[in-house]
Amino acid sequence: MGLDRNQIAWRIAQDIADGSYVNLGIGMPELVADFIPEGREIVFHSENGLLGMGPKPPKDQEDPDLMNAGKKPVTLVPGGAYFHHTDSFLMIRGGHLDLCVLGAYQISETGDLANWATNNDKRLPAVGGAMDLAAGTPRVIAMTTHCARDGAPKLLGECTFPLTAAGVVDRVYTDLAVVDVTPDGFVAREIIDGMSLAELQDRTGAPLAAADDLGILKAPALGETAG
Amino acid sequence: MGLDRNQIAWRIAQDIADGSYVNLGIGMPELVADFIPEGREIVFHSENGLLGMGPKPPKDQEDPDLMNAGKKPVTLVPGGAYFHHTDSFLMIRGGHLDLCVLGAYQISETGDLANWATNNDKRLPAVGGAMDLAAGTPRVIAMTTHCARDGAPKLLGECTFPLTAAGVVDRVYTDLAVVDVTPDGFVAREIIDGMSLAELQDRTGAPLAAADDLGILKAPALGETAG
Amino acid sequence: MIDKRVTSFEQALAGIEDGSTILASGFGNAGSPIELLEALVDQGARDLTVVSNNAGEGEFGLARLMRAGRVRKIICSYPITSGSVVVDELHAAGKIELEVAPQGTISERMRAAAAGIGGFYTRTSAGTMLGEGKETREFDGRLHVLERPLKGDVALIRAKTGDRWGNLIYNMTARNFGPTMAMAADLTIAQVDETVDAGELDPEAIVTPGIFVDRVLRVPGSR
Amino acid sequence: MIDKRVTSFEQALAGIEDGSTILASGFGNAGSPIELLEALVDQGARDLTVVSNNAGEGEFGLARLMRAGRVRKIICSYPITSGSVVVDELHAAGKIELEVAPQGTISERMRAAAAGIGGFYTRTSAGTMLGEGKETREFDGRLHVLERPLKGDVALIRAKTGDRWGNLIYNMTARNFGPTMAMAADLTIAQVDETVDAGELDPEAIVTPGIFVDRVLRVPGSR
Repeated sequence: MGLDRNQIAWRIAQDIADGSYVNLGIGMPELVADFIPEGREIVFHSENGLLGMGPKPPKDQEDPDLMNAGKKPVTLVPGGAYFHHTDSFLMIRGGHLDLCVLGAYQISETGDLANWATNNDKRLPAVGGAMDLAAGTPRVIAMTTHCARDGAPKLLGECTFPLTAAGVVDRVYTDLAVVDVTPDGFVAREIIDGMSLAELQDRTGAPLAAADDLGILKAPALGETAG
Repeated sequence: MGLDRNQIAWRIAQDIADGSYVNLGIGMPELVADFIPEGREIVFHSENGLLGMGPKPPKDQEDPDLMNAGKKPVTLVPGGAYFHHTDSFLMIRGGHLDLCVLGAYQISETGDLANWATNNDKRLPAVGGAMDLAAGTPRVIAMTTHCARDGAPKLLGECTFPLTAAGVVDRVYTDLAVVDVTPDGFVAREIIDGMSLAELQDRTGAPLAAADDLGILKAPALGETAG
Repeated sequence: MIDKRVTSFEQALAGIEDGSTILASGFGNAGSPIELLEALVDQGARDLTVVSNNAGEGEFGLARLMRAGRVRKIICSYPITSGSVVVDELHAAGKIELEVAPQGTISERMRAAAAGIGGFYTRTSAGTMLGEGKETREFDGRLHVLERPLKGDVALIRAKTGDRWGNLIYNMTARNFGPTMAMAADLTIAQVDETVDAGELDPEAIVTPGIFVDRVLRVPGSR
Repeated sequence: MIDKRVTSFEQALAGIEDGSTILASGFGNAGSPIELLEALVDQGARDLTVVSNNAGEGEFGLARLMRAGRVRKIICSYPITSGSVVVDELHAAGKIELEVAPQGTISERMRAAAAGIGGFYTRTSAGTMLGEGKETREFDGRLHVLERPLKGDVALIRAKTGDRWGNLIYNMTARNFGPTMAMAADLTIAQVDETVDAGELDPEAIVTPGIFVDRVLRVPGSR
């Protein structure tokens, strides 16, 4: 009934202004690049030393020295530049990007983000550039399903998982809604067609207000294979 | 009776090992570059963003965009590189140069250096890169006349002029002597021919010991126009 | 579409406000945005704080801006050059405030602003007059002073070539403070010898990525 | 005469001592000095601390060095890659110490070591598990943690071309940690695809000036 991953990515892409400098986190957020509306020039940053990241190359043109943060082959668009890691993280930590889109395990009503560890990880701890992006970027967008697979809400009064950064998330795009994090807590800006605020509240772990201009969250049908 | 400026520069140059990375302060220290012994490859650093500084160019090949720290036209030797100011001072402050040669108003027996201001400057205060070089370089060489024009000693128990950095000078080359700054104070390593330790002590404002292998400070006759 | 190239001094300097902190590149005249600084006189902003390694020379560039009475304060490392007459006169007349700091500290403080560093400890100036009043701390047995970031509202810089995206390359030692200042200001304006389209600069050799640059103005014949 | 080019792994790795801290470049395999890391097994140094963004993959490069039992501790940001089996096994068996830190913090700490910075304040990790135990301080109303420099005894890096003076250029995103690590170690050893004489690299495009590099080894066919 909600949006699929590509549709969430599409919805996020509509809100990225022409000329923005954007970092897309590893995984689901990478899909956003595929849905930037025609005519907008967005400069994608990759933490491993790249501005102007383009789409993945044809198989026979892959180069192991040209990868994205997820270690997948990419391309460089005209106008792109290479730089070293400390300069790349200067861009991130110094607030030079306009926004980043990050996956999330949990988001608190004060904008805390938990997206790098749970309380019962079986794998080794691994933070990568997540804390740098979350703490440094002026506008932090969380992209996630509204609830975990077991139905537990991901938008909470307080995160129970280890934080990535405190008080940084500006907006959350989920399969069910677009929710702003405001000084007064969560405010729904869009909800999918057919779902009431009360129904969304049931799936949300903290009080949820409605924006004055509350709208309907919609996205076109998109092939699951896009991206 | 003592060495002239070129001779002091010559004497310093003899002690700079092949392959050294060296910064020469503005003014008298710049002369050192003219006397590097044949066969030694020394990489000169200029604070304004240059490694591999070469001699001044012919008049008709001067370029206002290729200057040294004293804002005089220079050249780049093969192997040289340009970089920005913060990287240039990273080299200085991070201790990457092997040594610097700085002019001095005063040097204390604990290695304090005063070379940027006096107590009655008529001109505006101006520090440039002196404090960075003095505080950051592993080996700091002071190049100066042994006494001021009025005969006041420049090697002192304590500096009376504002410090450039505390406890940094390793060795002083003057027109009269080569003096090490050691944990036990000043130790003369070489004195000009015909001058006794006692006579040098008379011209020095702090106790002066003699090195076990005290030698004679000498330099060939050099045209005053060299450099 | 991104196009950071502008075609007039008016466009280049639009929006610079009274009271701004201006980072001005250059080491002596090499890399100095002389024409932008002179156009700033016409633009009209007043009560400026200027960060620059030197404090102007002759009656042009930064010296002209100072002579016009627009500069309240200069932060620099070395205000004395051959012909630094304007700063001398204004300072003697009590008409300009002068803050002298070590060259590397000024550069590193701007880099800290660019990198989101709240403060850093350096040995430079520790135990000297220029370190007085600064918080100190020992690390590994050596005294350090705490320095805070130095951020610009505006950077005026000089480069060799700029492209549509604002990527810049420089010419020899005219590079100096340009790359750091470009990163350390909210609004970065570059004057360049030539402009090109995106993709014409070697991506391996770009010194200042366009993310740090807001406007690029070609100033013909400025060398 | 300066000639930093060496002709064997023995020369390249001579003098690396037990207990050293090794900075190893690379983001995944891109820019990783795989052959130098493997030759370090033969060189024999033990009880190493390795700083690397990842913690090895498969049974080659860093993973091989770890498998040989030479690595006491890894400082990294992201030990999980496809095929990071060696670190998994060793960690589960309690045979390796793992310190995970934010990627930008590791990079900035190495840069601080390179730049003579005694410590710096950053917002990254403030208020998180990875910031626990660190000294904190507010600047401009935001919580920062104090980070100390991270210096290497040795840096093993990968570049594209090195010249007689040790100047380096890199290839695309294989640049990553190389330039910072080169600056942050007492002894920097670069493996390159090709070596050239001094003066053959464009002085405007050199990424790592030779002052930061001690030895350059051509490793043919390593790409």
